[in-house]
Amino acid sequence: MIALIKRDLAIATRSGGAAMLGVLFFLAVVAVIPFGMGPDLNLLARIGPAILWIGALLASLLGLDRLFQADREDGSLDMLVMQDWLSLVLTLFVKSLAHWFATGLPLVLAAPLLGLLMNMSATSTGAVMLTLLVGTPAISFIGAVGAAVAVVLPRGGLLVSILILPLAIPILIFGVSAAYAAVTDPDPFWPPFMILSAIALFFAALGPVAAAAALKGASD
Amino acid sequence: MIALIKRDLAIATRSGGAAMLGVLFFLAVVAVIPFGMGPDLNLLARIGPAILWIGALLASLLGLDRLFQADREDGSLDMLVMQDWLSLVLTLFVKSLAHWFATGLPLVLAAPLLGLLMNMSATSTGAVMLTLLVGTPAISFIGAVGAAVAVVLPRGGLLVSILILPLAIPILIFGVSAAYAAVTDPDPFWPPFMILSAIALFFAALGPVAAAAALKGASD
Amino acid sequence: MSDTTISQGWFTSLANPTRFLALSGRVLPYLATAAVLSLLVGLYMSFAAPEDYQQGITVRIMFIHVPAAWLAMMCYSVMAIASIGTLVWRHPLADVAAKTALPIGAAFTFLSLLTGSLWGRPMWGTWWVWDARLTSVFVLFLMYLGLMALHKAMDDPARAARPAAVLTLVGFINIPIIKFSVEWWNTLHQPASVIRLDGPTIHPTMLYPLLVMALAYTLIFFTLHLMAMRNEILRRRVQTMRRQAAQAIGGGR
Amino acid sequence: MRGPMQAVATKLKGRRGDSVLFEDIGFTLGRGEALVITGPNGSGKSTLLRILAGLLGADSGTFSLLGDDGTALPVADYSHYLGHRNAMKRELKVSENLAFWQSFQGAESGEGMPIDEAIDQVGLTGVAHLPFGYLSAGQQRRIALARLLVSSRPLWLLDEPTAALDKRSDRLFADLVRAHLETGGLAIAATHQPLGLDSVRALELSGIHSTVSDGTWA
Amino acid sequence: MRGPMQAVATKLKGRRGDSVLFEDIGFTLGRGEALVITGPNGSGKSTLLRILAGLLGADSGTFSLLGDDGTALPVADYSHYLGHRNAMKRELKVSENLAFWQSFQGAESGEGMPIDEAIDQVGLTGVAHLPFGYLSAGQQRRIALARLLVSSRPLWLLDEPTAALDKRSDRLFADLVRAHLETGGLAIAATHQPLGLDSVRALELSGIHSTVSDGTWA
Amino acid sequence: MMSHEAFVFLSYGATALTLAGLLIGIVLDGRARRRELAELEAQGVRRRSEPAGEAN
Ligand code: HEM
Ligand SMILES: Nc1ncnc2c1ncn2[C@@H]1O[C@H](COP(=O)(O)OP(=O)(O)OP(=O)(O)O)[C@@H](O)[C@H]1O
Ligand SMILES: Nc1ncnc2c1ncn2[C@@H]1O[C@H](COP(=O)(O)OP(=O)(O)OP(=O)(O)O)[C@@H](O)[C@H]1O
Ligand SMILES: [Mg+2]
Ligand SMILES: [Mg+2]
Repeated sequence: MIALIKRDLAIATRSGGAAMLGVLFFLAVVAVIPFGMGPDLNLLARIGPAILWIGALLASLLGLDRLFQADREDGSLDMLVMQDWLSLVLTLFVKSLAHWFATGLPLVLAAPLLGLLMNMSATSTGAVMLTLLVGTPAISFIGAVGAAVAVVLPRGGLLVSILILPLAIPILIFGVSAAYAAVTDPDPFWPPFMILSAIALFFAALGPVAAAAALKGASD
Repeated sequence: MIALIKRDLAIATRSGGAAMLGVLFFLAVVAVIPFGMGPDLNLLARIGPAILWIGALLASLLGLDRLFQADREDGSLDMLVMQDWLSLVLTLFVKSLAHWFATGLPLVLAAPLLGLLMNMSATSTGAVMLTLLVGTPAISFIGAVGAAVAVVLPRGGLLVSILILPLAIPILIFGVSAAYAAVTDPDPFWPPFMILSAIALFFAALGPVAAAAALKGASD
Repeated sequence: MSDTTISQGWFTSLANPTRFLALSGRVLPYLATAAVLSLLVGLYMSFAAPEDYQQGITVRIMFIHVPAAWLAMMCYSVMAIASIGTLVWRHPLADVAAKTALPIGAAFTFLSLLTGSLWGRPMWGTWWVWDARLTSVFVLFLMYLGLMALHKAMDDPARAARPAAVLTLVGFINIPIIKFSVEWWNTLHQPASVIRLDGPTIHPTMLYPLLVMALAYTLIFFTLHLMAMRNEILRRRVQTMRRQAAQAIGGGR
Repeated sequence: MRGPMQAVATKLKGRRGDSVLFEDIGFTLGRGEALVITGPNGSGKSTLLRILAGLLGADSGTFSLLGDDGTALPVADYSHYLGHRNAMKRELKVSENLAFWQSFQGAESGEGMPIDEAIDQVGLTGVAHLPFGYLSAGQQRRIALARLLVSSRPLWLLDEPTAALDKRSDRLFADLVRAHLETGGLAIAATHQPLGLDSVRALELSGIHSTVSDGTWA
Repeated sequence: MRGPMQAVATKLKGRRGDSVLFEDIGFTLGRGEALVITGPNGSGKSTLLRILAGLLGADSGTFSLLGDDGTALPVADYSHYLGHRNAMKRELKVSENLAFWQSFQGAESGEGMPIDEAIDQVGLTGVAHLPFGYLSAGQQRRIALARLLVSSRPLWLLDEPTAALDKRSDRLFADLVRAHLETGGLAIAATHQPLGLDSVRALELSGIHSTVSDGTWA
Repeated sequence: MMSHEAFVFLSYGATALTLAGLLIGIVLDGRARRRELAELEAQGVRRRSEPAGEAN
């Protein structure tokens, strides 16, 4: 399994540039939103966490449709699907994790820089980082389901995103509200954060199983 | 060449009605935003144009890396590259156009509906439509260069994202600022819009030539 | 042993599309008649109902809005159950049921969105707000359309079945969200007054027409669904026959 | 090599869409035995192999591996499947590709060869550090064969293993299979060309796909 | 068939990376003549064909098509290249795939066959409306051969055309090539298996890629 | 500003239209399928699984 993580990461860094693309897209989002807001720094700081979260969510979609597509085209997917049920679930868990390492983690790491651009306070930035750290894996896990469903489609890209975005909404809601709660005083940080963590755990369990069910059915 | 457009569009529609997918994707992106930003209608109206543009950029990026990759994997690319220089440039122009038809155009057409959902004024929606109509082809054309470079580099697509997204960001920025200029009073609409159009024309000319050069140079 | 074989036999006999066609053909006329009758009664009752002292005549929108919203959710639940049938028992009709419910569910969801907006304009002064219930119904609409796109994308029904079923089940988490969104977040939309644990809190003069309309909508749904399922079975039959014809000539061997 | 005694298929029936490709396929393969599947294009050789590998469901019938003591062993863990495609990443080096499969598939049934030795065995000494995409068609296929060596599994399921191989490699392949059989392995291969193996069993798929069972859409 | 008289290669030298694969390759092919390239895996057959097709640059030397009047014709417009991969889209129907190539490649050199007839010729009558991805490996390859028929070009460059074909199709392929040669076409094919053609010229690539020209790293 | 009656009328009208559209679509689809089936049978293509003499 370590081998699988290593391979997927090697491919991601060697050919996809997925990490870079995600971060750049993230940057583009954050650079563009202020146009509508005008130069109102307070407002920017206020909506900063939301912007970062939306950017991260959209950026995670970028590599998602290729998660299994490449493996299918060269025949590796056969070997993965051949495994027994449990190993397959584990494999998919690991592949989602590798996807997160390649696309989600860089976003978390880039967050402080973007927080600076959005004029966010240190607490606020920290809170966003923490929520992203917990929330982006959840996106990768639930995204694996969409990728598995779309694996037999030649141009799954948009379809995967369409199928996944509605499911990712709870992650976004609690991620953003936890990030806000960290700075606005009366609201407590922990309840939404705990819910976010619960969702992440739930998706980490559900995603690989559902993806496995989809892949087992659809091989040709 | 008509045959090529027809084929590429057929492939795009076969995988789920590209136009419908584009609109659905946009709806999904727009539906996600209020969850992050909160349901404040004024705020939504203000970031509306930016959201629509980000959605368009994302939608283009999602399909772009596959523009030539699929042709390469099944061997069709050989036949395209075998042509003489001029036909190749024309072919690539047509392929970029087909990509735009399949992903860019539906977004332009869906913009009014989304404007309604985002509580945008009629002027604002119109301005966004106009800028998208000019700007999205530019993304497809410059994206083709990235896709071409990605396809020939056996192990280094990293360059591509770093190359293309920065080039796409000016499109985004001028598009968004023109859209805003149309509604906020002191700013004139035409200057940024003219720049956007100039960029689009430039990319339409440059993109296919550069992509052809990349493909001719390094087929394996 | 004998017990299981019998139930197995009964189960597979229902799975046989030919048997299903015959059976549904017999049931359909009654179902359709019942649907039309209850719709007529429901319409009469909803216009005979007194106007609300607060909302005036617009309260009549309720009689078509609320059943549409319920049906939107019920239809998805039907699909979810059918998906379990696909995944667990590999029942060949389950996939047909799930697939053909999609456009119908999408239509009801659309209606609940539309009538809601048309009600919201005079009541709240706006067509649309991004409140939790409205948005979650919007998301439901998106999921219907997304699943339709998925089916359209895979031309081979045999291969679309399982992935679509998985996705339907995963998307089911949205249904409780819709149902309870009004209680979890405070929103513009009113909380449940009919389907609640401590019994309905709505006045009988309005409750009865509502219930009859709900019944009518449900019957309409089943009528349409049954018809669509029959169509789908025929569509697959045609596809198969085409392919077989081609292979009989074409393979040559 | 520890592993199964027998591979037993009984009354296998396979279909694509609604046309039945083959019916009533049954065979028993013991240690050191090989089965070659032949038949015209489209007769269902690949389909049969994918069913054996568990990648497709059989319409009816079973395939199982039985251990020495008669217990059933999971096919997935005890067999290698080599399809039409090579299951290698163009971007990664040959050695990286093989190392991945070695550790991914190497769990249950004993040690495989070291990677360098496997590359030697397929006659490509020295390509370990090249990206897989740089190899010629036949070289790629040979590396795909090397995957079978780096982790040791008793049953080999091979779909046109010698496609794109030159004559010398054909012999080399025959040697590999022979060695595998001699250590008690089993092999099932679909092919159009003679594999150069003596004393193998043969299964001919006729390619008459006409019967359609009831209870389905047709 | 209108088209070139001759295909002339002079002193072709091909290399991959820094190793020279072949040197000093020269031949002249007239109407109705065929050349078969053989050699072990990795000897440079595919590379040579890609150079002839203009997909790779030759290190030195030239390849040209000469018309009846001695003028050079563009190779790209007068030749069909069939590589290891089939150049068909899995998701499109067979007929759509062929229709696309017919209109894309059909410009210069005369009429090709109607699509249905081409499908008949490769023995797959009736598959026109199936998605290409549904075909078996050999059927796919045969449809790829049908592409050569739907638009008529005098020079065929074939890279292992018979890979995955069953024996009956091998003969069928030989017939196709023979018919092509009889109407004045030219063919150059790389292969490991006998193609069943009589009276063809042969070019053997030795596969000793050791010579490295000076001035490079190796 | 529309009268409240207009809103009521619009919602009932839209509901009727949508449901009628759905019904018509399904009926037409069914007709087309039956026609295709009849065409195929006219061409002599028979379902091979069909037990002799069974009609449907
Ligand atoms: C587009 C806008 C709207 C949407 C998507 C929507 C959605 C829904 C849904 C899903 C239900 C079912 C809830 C349940 O069974 O628990 C419902 C019920 C209901 N809606 Fe709406 N609604 C909208 C607008 C409105 C407006 C504007 C009003 C009135 C001012 C309204 C009044 C009601 C009432 C009274 C119920 C019945 C609640 C009950 O008794 O359980 N809705 N709506
Ligand atoms: N894209 C590439 N980049 C670098 N080197 C390559 C590339 N493709 C092939 N080579 C090398 O060139 C040599 C010749 O390859 P080529 O594909 O021409 O062989 P071939 O004769 O067609 O072999 P086969 O019979 O296996 O198809 C091989 O040693 C291979 O490693
Ligand atoms: N993914 C698929 N979906 C539907 N039908 C398929 C699919 N793959 C193959 N078929 C059909 O099943 C039949 C058998 O295909 P299969 O690939 O098993 O043949 P094969 O014996 O391996 O042939 P070949 O020698 O050409 O490889 C063919 O008629 C083919 O059209
Ligand atoms: Mg095969
Ligand atoms: Mg070769």
